[in-house]
Amino acid sequence: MVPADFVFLILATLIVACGFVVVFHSKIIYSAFALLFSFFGVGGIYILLNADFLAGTQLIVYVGGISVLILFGILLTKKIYNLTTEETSTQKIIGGATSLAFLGALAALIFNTDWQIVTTTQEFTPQTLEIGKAFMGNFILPFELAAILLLVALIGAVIIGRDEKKEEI
Amino acid sequence: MDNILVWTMISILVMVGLVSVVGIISIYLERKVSAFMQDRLGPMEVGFGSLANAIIGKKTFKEGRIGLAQSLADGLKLLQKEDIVPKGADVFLFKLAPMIVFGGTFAAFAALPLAEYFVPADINIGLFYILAISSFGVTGILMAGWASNNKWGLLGALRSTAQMVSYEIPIGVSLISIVMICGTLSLKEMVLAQSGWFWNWHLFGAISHNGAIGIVLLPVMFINFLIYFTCSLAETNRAPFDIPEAESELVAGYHTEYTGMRFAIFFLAEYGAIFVGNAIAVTLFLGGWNSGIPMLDEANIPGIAPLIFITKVFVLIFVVMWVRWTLPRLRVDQLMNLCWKYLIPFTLFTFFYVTIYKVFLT
Amino acid sequence: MFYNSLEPYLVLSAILFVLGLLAMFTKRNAISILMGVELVLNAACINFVAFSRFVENGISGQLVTIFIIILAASEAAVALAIILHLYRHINSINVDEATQLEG
Amino acid sequence: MSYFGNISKAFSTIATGMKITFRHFKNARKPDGIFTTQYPHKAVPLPKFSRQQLHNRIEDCIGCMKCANACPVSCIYIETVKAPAGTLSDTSNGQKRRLYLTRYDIDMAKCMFCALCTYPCPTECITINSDFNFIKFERKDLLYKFSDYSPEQVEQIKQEAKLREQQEAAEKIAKAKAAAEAKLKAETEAKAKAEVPQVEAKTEEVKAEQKPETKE
Repeated sequence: MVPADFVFLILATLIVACGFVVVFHSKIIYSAFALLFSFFGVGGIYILLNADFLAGTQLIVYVGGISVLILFGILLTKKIYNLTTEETSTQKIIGGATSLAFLGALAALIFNTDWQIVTTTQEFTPQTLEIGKAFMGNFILPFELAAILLLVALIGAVIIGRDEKKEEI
Repeated sequence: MDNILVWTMISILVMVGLVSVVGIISIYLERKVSAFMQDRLGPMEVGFGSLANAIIGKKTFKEGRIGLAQSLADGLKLLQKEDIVPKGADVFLFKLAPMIVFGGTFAAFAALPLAEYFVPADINIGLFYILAISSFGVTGILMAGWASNNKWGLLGALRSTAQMVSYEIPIGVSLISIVMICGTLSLKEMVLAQSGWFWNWHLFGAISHNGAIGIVLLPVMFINFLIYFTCSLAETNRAPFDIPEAESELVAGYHTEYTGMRFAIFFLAEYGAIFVGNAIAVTLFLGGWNSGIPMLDEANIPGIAPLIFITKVFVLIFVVMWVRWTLPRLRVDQLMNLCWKYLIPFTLFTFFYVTIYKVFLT
Repeated sequence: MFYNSLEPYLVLSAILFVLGLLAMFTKRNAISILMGVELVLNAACINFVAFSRFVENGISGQLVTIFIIILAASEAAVALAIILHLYRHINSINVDEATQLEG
Repeated sequence: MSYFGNISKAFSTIATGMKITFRHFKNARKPDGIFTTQYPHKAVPLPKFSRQQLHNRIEDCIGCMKCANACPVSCIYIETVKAPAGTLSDTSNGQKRRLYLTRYDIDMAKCMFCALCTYPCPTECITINSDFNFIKFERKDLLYKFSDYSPEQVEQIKQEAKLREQQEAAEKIAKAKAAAEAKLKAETEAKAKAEVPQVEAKTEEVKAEQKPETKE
């Protein structure tokens, strides 16, 4: 066991525990905050996987953006002064059984496949430059498409989200 | 392994010390500056002598001269205060929120380059890391506002979050211009690129990178610096963008219900965030730990580099306070107008200008 | 041991994926379902990065993850806009009550 | 206003404002730059005759109760015990003091600073002064006690006074008895002198009744 192993265990525990809170807590606001910490843990996992730029992106977009959006969504669609923002869940047995079956199948796949592992030890190298070069090189088309997608999503969100009265004008 | 742990602990302790010292000094400075600007004297009585007397229980009153120990005494007072959790509050989130806010600020301190050989964590994406980790505090603010079950707290938190999220755009774009000129995200390398005479600082263009032709960037860099400074005011909820904490509308914003040490932690985090924001400004635009005069830097006086860095940051913090006690608070619509109609177009313009420069003039 | 072998990451992502799936199955609140989707996307991201680190030894997995993050951001924005619209229409965000397809 | 006009106006107004605040900041350490006083060390003098706190020079007080009666909110509490003649000194303006002041309390929490108590005072011993700094931690500390005597002395004085009173009462009873006897005697004498004109008898009667009173 090296320190990085402990870090991995701590992060994995954080992610899984927060995932359980997301799924099983009856208060939706707790689910949202747990989701945030889960994202945070995933960012830590990226650092363990030598993906430093990705970890930063995860923090900025997921923790600073999507989580805040979800929290705003919750606060805008509930009576926000009411602390009892509870919700019910249905189809517990079928859903639980299906999920467990999925988990079993995935575990069987993971441990029975012969992964063609190239390397296990890798020196850490900064990857921002490589990512930038890849975006400007082989991945230029998806990159442009992503930009267009963001623009479309921006305009679409504004048009869908605004008041109907303004639509008529 | 032992060595790593020991060194980690030591650097953590040093940074904790720095955070609290920065908080204490900033609070003292704020009180003095606000007092002087309002023709008062500010704290004058609590010197270290009378504080020591008060601690050992002597009641003799020792006259202070400039009240240096005032914020220490305030901290001691806040430590002793009762820790009240409101009846309708969500206790777990209520107690968690200050830790997250403080944690977000505190983690950003780790990447600040105080000197060439004194960067607590020399990350190669330092700037990106600081921007990312500061966004973590936003959720803490939202959590605090929601958990206190208080209308003012919630409104303050919502305003604060909306403001911080929307002002991240001009900050990001204005910093990208600098990153484009330097070609690195590492704060340390950015400072190293600005060594030498003070006209090598990025505030005066990209002379250090590209010789005399970098002078064409001078006006753009000035605009960039102003935009970054304005946005950092908004990011840290300082006046004139202190809408989230507007005393006259929302008692104190998201920390209305907090008392004692939790309240103090919010304040420490706020001043820490101001320090981090201005430290980024110093690192990126004002030459970091370089004094601007090569002879002074080459003299190798021990400990002078962090001192220069911190002095520059505190000069900027003084400007922040100066702005606070001069300008009135903006309305929410004015705030959004400023962001979307003025700051973002100008950052996009400077970004475009720097791109042209980078493509055609280098 | 853990951190430099592939399986722990895959197991972690599998658990996260199943949790997201469970949230999508059992929750009736639109925002909760969105959260489940985000969990599933994160699980996929971990897989991509782990594969690119151990199997490919390159960065294409990271690039795909960045695209996933972009996708997730735009998806969250549009989904929340739709949810807000739904809330204005039927005054609830329970997906079982959204039975009208027309506007 | 145009877009760039807005920007230039913003810059010029901000510059003006910041210039003003910086001027104040710069002048702050000059003597005329500060508009406040460091209170416990320096204080702005109060107007002459400002009414702040009641004070009683107990050595001049004769316990006449005029101040207590004048007080609209009844915040002065006086308790007196009769003193034997000559035991107390005279006041500074020559009045005779005949009463021990076992209690002279002023409740400053009730006082409304009207100073009506100071006017009727015959010896001018109760005054209202300009000492405004009477902060106390508990409300009961605002009850100012002016009496010279400690509780034990008060007890002693009261006992002595009681003894004297009993003696006096005993004497009074004795005198009253004597007077009654004398009256009875006079009546019998008067009856005996039935032929004496009635006017004379009446005057005699009055004298007999007045005698014991004047002796007291």
